[in-house]
Amino acid sequence: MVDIPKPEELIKKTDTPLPSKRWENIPADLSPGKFCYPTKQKSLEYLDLPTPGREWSPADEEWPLPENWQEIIHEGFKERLEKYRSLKVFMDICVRCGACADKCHFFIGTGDPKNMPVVRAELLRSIYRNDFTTAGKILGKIAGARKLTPAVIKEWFSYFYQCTECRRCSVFCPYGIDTAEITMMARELLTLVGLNINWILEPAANCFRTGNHLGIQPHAFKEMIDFYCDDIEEVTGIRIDPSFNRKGAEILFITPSGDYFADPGIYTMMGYLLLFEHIGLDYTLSTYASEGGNFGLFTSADMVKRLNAKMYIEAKRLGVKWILGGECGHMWRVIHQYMDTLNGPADFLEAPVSPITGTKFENAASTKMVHIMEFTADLIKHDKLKIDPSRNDNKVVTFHDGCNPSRGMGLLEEPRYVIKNVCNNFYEMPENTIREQTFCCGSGAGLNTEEIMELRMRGGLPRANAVKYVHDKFGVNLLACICAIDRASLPPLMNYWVPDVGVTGVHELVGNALVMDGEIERTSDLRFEPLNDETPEGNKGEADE
Amino acid sequence: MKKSRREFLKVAGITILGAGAGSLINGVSVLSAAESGRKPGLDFFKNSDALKAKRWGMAVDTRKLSDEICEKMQVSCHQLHNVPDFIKKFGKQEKRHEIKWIWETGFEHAFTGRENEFPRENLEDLPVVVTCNHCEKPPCVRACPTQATFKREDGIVMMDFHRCIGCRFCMAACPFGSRSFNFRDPRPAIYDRNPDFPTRTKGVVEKCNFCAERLAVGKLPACVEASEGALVFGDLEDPESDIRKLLAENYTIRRKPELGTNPSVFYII
Amino acid sequence: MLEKAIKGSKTYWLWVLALLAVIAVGFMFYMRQLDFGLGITGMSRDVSWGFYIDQFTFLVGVAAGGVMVAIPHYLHDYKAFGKITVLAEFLAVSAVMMCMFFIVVDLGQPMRLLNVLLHPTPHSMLFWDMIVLSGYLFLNIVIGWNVLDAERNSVPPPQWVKPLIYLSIPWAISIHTVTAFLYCGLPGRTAWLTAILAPKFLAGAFAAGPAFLILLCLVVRKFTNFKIGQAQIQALAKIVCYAAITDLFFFLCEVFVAIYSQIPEHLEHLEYLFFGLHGHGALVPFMWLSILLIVSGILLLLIPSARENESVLAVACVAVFMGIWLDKGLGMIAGGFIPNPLNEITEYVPTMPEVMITIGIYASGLLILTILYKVVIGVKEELAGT
Amino acid sequence: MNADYLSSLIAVVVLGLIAYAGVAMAGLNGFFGVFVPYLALVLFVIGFTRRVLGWAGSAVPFRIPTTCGQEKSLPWIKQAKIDNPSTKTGVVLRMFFEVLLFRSLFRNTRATLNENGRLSYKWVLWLWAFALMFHYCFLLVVLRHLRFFTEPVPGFVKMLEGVDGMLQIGLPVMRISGVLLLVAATLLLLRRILLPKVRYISRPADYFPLFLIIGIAGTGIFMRYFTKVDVVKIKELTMGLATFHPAMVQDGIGALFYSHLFLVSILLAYIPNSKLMHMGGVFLSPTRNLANNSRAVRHINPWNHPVKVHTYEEYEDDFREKMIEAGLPVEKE
Amino acid sequence: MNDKGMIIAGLIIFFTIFTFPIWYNHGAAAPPPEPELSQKAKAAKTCVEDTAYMRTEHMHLLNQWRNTAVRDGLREYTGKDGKTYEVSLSNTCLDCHSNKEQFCDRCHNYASVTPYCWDCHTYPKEKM
Repeated sequence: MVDIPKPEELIKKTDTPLPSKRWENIPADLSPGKFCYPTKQKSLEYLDLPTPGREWSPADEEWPLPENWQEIIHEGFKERLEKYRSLKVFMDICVRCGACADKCHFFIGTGDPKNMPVVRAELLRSIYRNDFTTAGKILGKIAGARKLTPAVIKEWFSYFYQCTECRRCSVFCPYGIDTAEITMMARELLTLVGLNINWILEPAANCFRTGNHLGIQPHAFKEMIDFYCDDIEEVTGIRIDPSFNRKGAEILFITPSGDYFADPGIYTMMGYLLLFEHIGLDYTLSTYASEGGNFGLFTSADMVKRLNAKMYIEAKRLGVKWILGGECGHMWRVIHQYMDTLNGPADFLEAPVSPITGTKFENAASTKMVHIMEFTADLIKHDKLKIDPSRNDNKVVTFHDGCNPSRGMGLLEEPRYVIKNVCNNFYEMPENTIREQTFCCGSGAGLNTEEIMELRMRGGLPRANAVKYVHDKFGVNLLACICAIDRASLPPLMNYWVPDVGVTGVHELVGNALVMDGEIERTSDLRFEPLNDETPEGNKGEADE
Repeated sequence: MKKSRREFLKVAGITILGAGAGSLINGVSVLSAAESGRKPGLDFFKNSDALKAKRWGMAVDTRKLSDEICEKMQVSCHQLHNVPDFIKKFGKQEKRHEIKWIWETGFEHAFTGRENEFPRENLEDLPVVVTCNHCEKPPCVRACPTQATFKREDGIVMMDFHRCIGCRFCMAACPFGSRSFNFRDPRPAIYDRNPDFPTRTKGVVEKCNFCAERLAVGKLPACVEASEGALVFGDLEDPESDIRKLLAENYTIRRKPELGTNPSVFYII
Repeated sequence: MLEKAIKGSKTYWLWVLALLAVIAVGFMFYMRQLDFGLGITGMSRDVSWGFYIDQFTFLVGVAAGGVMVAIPHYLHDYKAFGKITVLAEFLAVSAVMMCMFFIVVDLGQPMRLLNVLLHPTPHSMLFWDMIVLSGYLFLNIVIGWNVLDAERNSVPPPQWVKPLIYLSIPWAISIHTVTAFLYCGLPGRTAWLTAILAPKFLAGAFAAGPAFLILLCLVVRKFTNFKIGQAQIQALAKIVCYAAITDLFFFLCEVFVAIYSQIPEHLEHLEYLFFGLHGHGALVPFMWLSILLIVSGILLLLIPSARENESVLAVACVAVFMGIWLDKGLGMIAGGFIPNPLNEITEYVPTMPEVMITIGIYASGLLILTILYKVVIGVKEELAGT
Repeated sequence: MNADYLSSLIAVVVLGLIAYAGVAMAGLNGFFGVFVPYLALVLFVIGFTRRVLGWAGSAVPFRIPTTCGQEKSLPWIKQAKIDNPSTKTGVVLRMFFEVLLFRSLFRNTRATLNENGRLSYKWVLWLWAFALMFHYCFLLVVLRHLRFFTEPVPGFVKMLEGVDGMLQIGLPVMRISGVLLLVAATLLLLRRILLPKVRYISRPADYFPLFLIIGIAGTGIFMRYFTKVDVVKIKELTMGLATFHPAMVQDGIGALFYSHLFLVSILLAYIPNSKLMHMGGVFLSPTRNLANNSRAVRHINPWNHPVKVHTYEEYEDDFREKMIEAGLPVEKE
Repeated sequence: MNDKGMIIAGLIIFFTIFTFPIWYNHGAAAPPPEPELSQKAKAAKTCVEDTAYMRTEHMHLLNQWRNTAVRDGLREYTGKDGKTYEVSLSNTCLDCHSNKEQFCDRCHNYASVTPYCWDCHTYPKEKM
C-alpha cells in the first residue's frame, strides 16, 4: 500500500489552486494508489460479463480493450440514451453554472477539477456531443466535443471510480442533474468493454453465488449469528434463538452482510436481535437472501436486478407477509427506487402492517418492504419498548445521514427520533453537512477499497471535518449511522481525521438501551465496554473506547 | 445645446464601454454623426424682446391696494397659470388642499413678529398681498433634493414641475408659506383652462414664478398688470429702474428679514 | 441561511401570513393614494408633512439605537453583547427599510424617486439623508450577515468586515444627526430651529431602540430556544434608562428656553402641543401621555428591583418606547408646522388611509424583522446542536 | 485574456457587423429583415420540437427523484411536501418553485477551508439573484416586444410597459427590465470570467450566448435611447413578419436595427442546438419531476427485460449438504 | 411511465404562447398609421427640423426645449435650416399640429407609446 500523508499535511494539500491547463489536456493520473484494482477474470466470467481476456493493471500503458471497443461504447451509449431520459436530458441541458462545483466531497478533498460534478459529466458529455449532436459534429472542439480515444477511456476509468454516486451535487443543480446517473451510465459503458473494479464485482459475484457479498455460506451465516447470540447472552443474560429460512414466518428480515460480518456492524446486528426478541416478532432470517446491499448498483441496472431478485424469490418461497430491511444505504436506494420496478409486483406479499402496533406502512404498500428505522420509530412512538437511555450515557452521539437514505428516499427524522429516545446526549453536525446536504463517507459506490486509501481520506474529509467540529465543541465521541458501508468506511476515516470518535449503527444504541424482560443487570454495553455511571457531558474529547 | 450635447456624448461613451463591442461600431457612427452636426438644432437664444434683469423684484404699495384689486390680481394670476380652485369645486373642506400663488392676507399674518399693541389706525384692515418672495438666498432651493426648485440668474426662484418628486421639503423650508402642493389632480378644479400654460400633475409643489413666461415675451407679470399701479416690478440691481426709485422714495419693509433670506418683495405700508 | 426562513412552524407561517395580509391591505390603500394623490391623507398646505415623516423620524432613531449594542461590544469588548449584536443589526435593517418605505409613500411623485440620484444636490439635507440611510442599510446587512454566517461556521468573520463595523458606529450617529438636520436647519420653523435637536433625537433613539430590542429579546426568549441571558437584558435596560433621562433632560432644556425667554415664536409650538393654541389642541392629551409614559418608564428602570423583574421591565420598556413614539412619531412634525408661517392654525389628524398605509409599512418592517430573526434564531439553535 | 471568451465576443461582434454592413452597404434589407428571421423561426420551432420529442422518446425506467427533505412516512412525522413530494400536487409545487423561483440555486453554498482547518459552507446567493434577475428581465423584455408584433397592442403588454417604465427616467422613458437584463447578463459574464472555478469550466458555448444576449440588449438599448430609430417603420416590418405579409421596403429604419434583429435570429436558431434548451429540459428532469412514492406505487419500466438470476434451487444445489449439516431447512433432502 | 402526452401538450402550449402574435393578429397586417397633417402643417412643409429627424427624435427635442426654456429661460430655437422658432409646446408645436388624435395619437397608439405630456399640457382639442 502507498503511504498516506499525515492529516495535517493532507488538509493543506486540498487547497491547491486549479491547474492552468484545461482539463481536456490533463491525462488521468493512474499511478499506484490512484486507481482501484480491476476485476479479476473469474468474477467477470462467473457473472457472464465481457472480460478483457487477461489480468491487467490500470497503470499499464496499453489497456486490453476489445478490437471494436469504440463501436461497443458508441452503440452502448446510443442504447442508453434511449433507455434513460435522465441521461439524454442531463447530456443536453447543463449550463455549467458552477453551482455543483464545490458540492462534491472529492473535489473539496482533492482540488482536482475533474472531480467537479460538472466536469465529471463533461467527460461523458464531450463524447456525446461528438457522436450524437449536430453542433458537435460540425463545430467539434468549439462545441465542446472530442473524439473517443483510449486516453478518454482511461480518464473515465479513473474518474467514474472517483464518484460515490452520493447525489449531493444533484441537490444544488438547478436542473437536478444527477451525477450518480451519469456515473452509473459510464460504469455500464466501461463494463461493456470489460473494465470494472474488483472491489465491486467480486462481491457481486459472491452475492450471486452465496447470497451475500462476502461469500459467506449458509452454515457459516448461522454460526455467526449464533456467536452473536452468545455475546448477547453474556451481556444481558437473555438467550435468543433466531430462526433461519423458516417458512410461515410473518416477516422476512434482510440486512446487509456487513452487519453480521465485521465490527462495528455486528453490534447493530445484536441490536436487531434484541429488539425483535423484546417485542416477540415472528420473523426469520434467510441464508439465500442474506444480503441487503446490492453491488449491482455500482455496475449496471441488469446486475441490480439479478442480485435483488433474491429478496422477492425468498419472500415468496417462505410465504412471509412482508419484508423488513436493516440499516443500509445503497440497499435502500435499490429497494426504494428500483426493486418494485425491476422485480415486482410483489403481489404475493401483503401490505406491511406492524404486528406490534398495528400501524400500516402506507408508504411501502406496493414494495412491501419496510425500513427498520420506520419500524422502530413507530414502536417507540407507540410506547412499545422499555428503554433506559441512561445506558448510553457514556456516549455523546452525532448522526451521519447516509447519502442514499437522505437523498434517495428522505429518511431523515426516523433515525433522529430513535436516537433521541435511546440516548441522552445527541448533537447535530452543522446544517450544511447533514440531512439532504449530508456528505458522503468518501467510500461509497464500491470505493471502500484499501488501495485508494488516500483518496478515501480526502473524499471523507468534509464528513470528518464536520464530525471534528461537534467533537471539539460538544465532546461528541460516537458517530451513529444507518448504513453498512458507513460502518465499514467511517472507522478508518475517523481514525485518520478524528481519532477519538467511534462509529455505531443506530440499533446498537437501541440494543444497549432496551430493558429486556428477565435480563441481568447490565454492566457493559454490547461491545463489552463498561457502562459509565458518570455522564461525560462537558468532558471534551472523552471517547468511549 | 452645447451642454446637452456634451451630456449626450458622455452617456453614449459610457454605454459603448458597457455594452461591449457589439455596439461599438454603431456607437462610433453615432458619435461621428453627432460631431459632424447631423443632429440639428444650432442653438437656443433668449427672445429678443424678452425683459431682462439682474435681479427681479417687486414693490407692493399697500396704500393703493384694495380688496377688489387683490382679488383681481389673484384671479388674473390663477387664471393665467391654471391654478385650481378646489373650494369652488369641492367646497370648504378642501381649503386645506388649497393652491395659491398670490393671495390677500392681514398685516399680522404677513408680518408675524411685528405685532403692535397699539397699531396704526386701519393697520388691521390693511389688505396685504403675499406671494413668493423670490428670496436672494432661498431656503427652498437649499432644501430641494433634485434642483426642481432653483434660482435663475435673474433672481427668479423657479419650479421645474417635471423634476419635482413631491417631497415637500421646500414647503417646510419656506418661512413664508408661499408654496402649495398638489394633493390631488388639479384639472377638475381648473375653470377656463389656459392652454398656453401647463397644468400641474398631482404630487408636485408649485408657486409664483414671477410670470417668467410673460417676461420672456416682453410682458410684465399678470398681477402687476392687474394691480392698477399697486405693484411695481423691476430690476433691483438697476438704480435707474422704477422699482429702485420707488424704494428710494419710500420706507419699505419686507417679510421676516431677520431670517436672512433677503426677500425681493418689498412693502410700502 | 435564508433557508431557515422558509422552514418554520405553523405559528410562524400564520404570523407571516397575517403580516402579509396587513401589508396587502396597506398596499391597497397605497394604490388608492397613488391614484388620488396625497390628498387622501390628513396633510394640508400648512401641515405639509405628517404621520409618514413622523414614523420615518422615529424609526431612524430605532435604527440608530442599535449602536448602543455595537459600541459596548466592539469598542469596549463587552462580551455579553456579542450574543445580541446581530439582533440589533437586523433590527436596524428592518427599521431603515421602513424609513425608506415611509419616505417613498410620502412622495408626491414616487416614480421620480431616482431624480435624487440623477440630479445629486449636495446642499440638500434630503440628499445626504438618502446617502446615510442607504449606507447604513448596506452596512448593517453586510455586517450582520457576515458575522452571523461566520458564527454559524465557527470561523472568525472576514477581515474586511472589521473596518465596516467601526465605520458603522459613527454612521449610526450620522443617520439620526442628518435626520435632525432635515428639520433644524429650516429658517422660520422655530420649533425645530434648535441646535439641541440632533442630540435630543439621539437620546430618544438610544432609549427607544434598545427598549424595543429588550422587548424583542424577551419575545425571542419566550418563543424559541435561543436563550438570551439576564446580563444582556439588564445592561440594555440601564442604557434605556439613562438615555431616556437624557432625552427628558434635553426636552426640559427646550422648555426652559421657551418659557424663560418668553419669545412667542418659541413658546407657541410648545403651547400648542401641551395646552392648545387658540382653541386648537388635538395633540394635548397625547403629549401629556408621552411625558407620563417616559417619566414612569424612567422611574421603573431606575429602581433596581423593578428593573430586574422582567415583567416590570417589559412594562417599562413599552412605556419608554411608546412615550418616545408619541413625542417623535406624533408631536414632532405637527408641532413644527403649527402654527404656520403666517401664524395661522391648521390642525392635523391622520386619516384612515394614512393610518392603514402606515400600519402596512410597519407590518412589512415586522415581516423583514421576522424573517431576519428567524434566520438568526435558526443559526443559534443550530449552533446549540439541537 | 482567454481565447474562449474572446472568440465568442469576436463572433458576436462579427455577426452584428455582418447585418449592419449587409444592410448599410449592400442593402440586403429583405434578407436580414425577412428571410433570416423566418429561417430562424423555422429552425427554432423544428429544432425545439425535435429536441423535446427526442427526450420524450427516451424511457424513464426508474423513479429517481432527488429527495431534499423528509419522506412521507409515519403519519406523525412531518413530511417535506414540496422538497420531497409524494403526490402529483407536490411535484407540481416542487416544479413551480424550481422553475419559477430557482429553488435549488437558492441553496447554493461556497465551501471554504479556513485557517483553523475547518471547512465552512457560506451561503451565497449571488448566482441565484443574478439568474433570477436575468431570466425575469428577459421574460419581461420579450413580452414587451409584443408591442411590435400585435395591433392593437393587448392590454397586458401596455400594463407591463407601464410598470416597467414606472420610474420616469429619460426620454423615451427608461424600461427598467432592459437595463437590468444588460446588467444581469454582464454580471453573469463577469462571474464566468472572474471566478476561477467557473472560468475553468466555461467554454465558448457558455460565453457565446451571454455575449449574444448582451449584444441584443445592448443594441436594443442603444437604438431606443441613443441613436434612435423610427419605431413606426420598425413595427411595419415586424407586423409584416407576424402576419406573413412581409413588408420589404424599409428605408430609414437604420442598420443598427438589423444588427439587433439578426442577433435575435441567431439566438433563436441557436437555442435548440445548445445548452439554452434547459428552458425545456428543466421540466423533464427525472430527479425533480417525479414523486417520491416508489414504495407505495409501482413505477413501470418499459424495457424491463428478464435477466439471469441465481435461483433458490440452484443455490440449494450448491450448498445443500452444508445446510443440512448446520440444521438449516432445505426443500429437497 | 408514459408521459409523452403531457410533454406534447406542454410543447403545444409553449408554441401556442410563442406564436401569440400570429394568431392574435389573425394573420392580417393592420395598415401602418398615417399621421394626418393639419392644413397649417401642410402649408409649412417642414417642421422645425426635417421629417426623418422629427420622427425619431421629437421626444428628445421636446425634452431639450423644455429644459432650456424652464431652466435657462432661453425660448428661441434656431434649427439646422437657420429658421428660428419659439420654444413652446403650446405655441409652436401644437399651433401647427392642432389635431392630436389624427397626428400624435396615431403613431403613439400604433407603437404603444403613452407619453405623459398631456397630463399637464393642454392639447388643442381642449382649447375650446
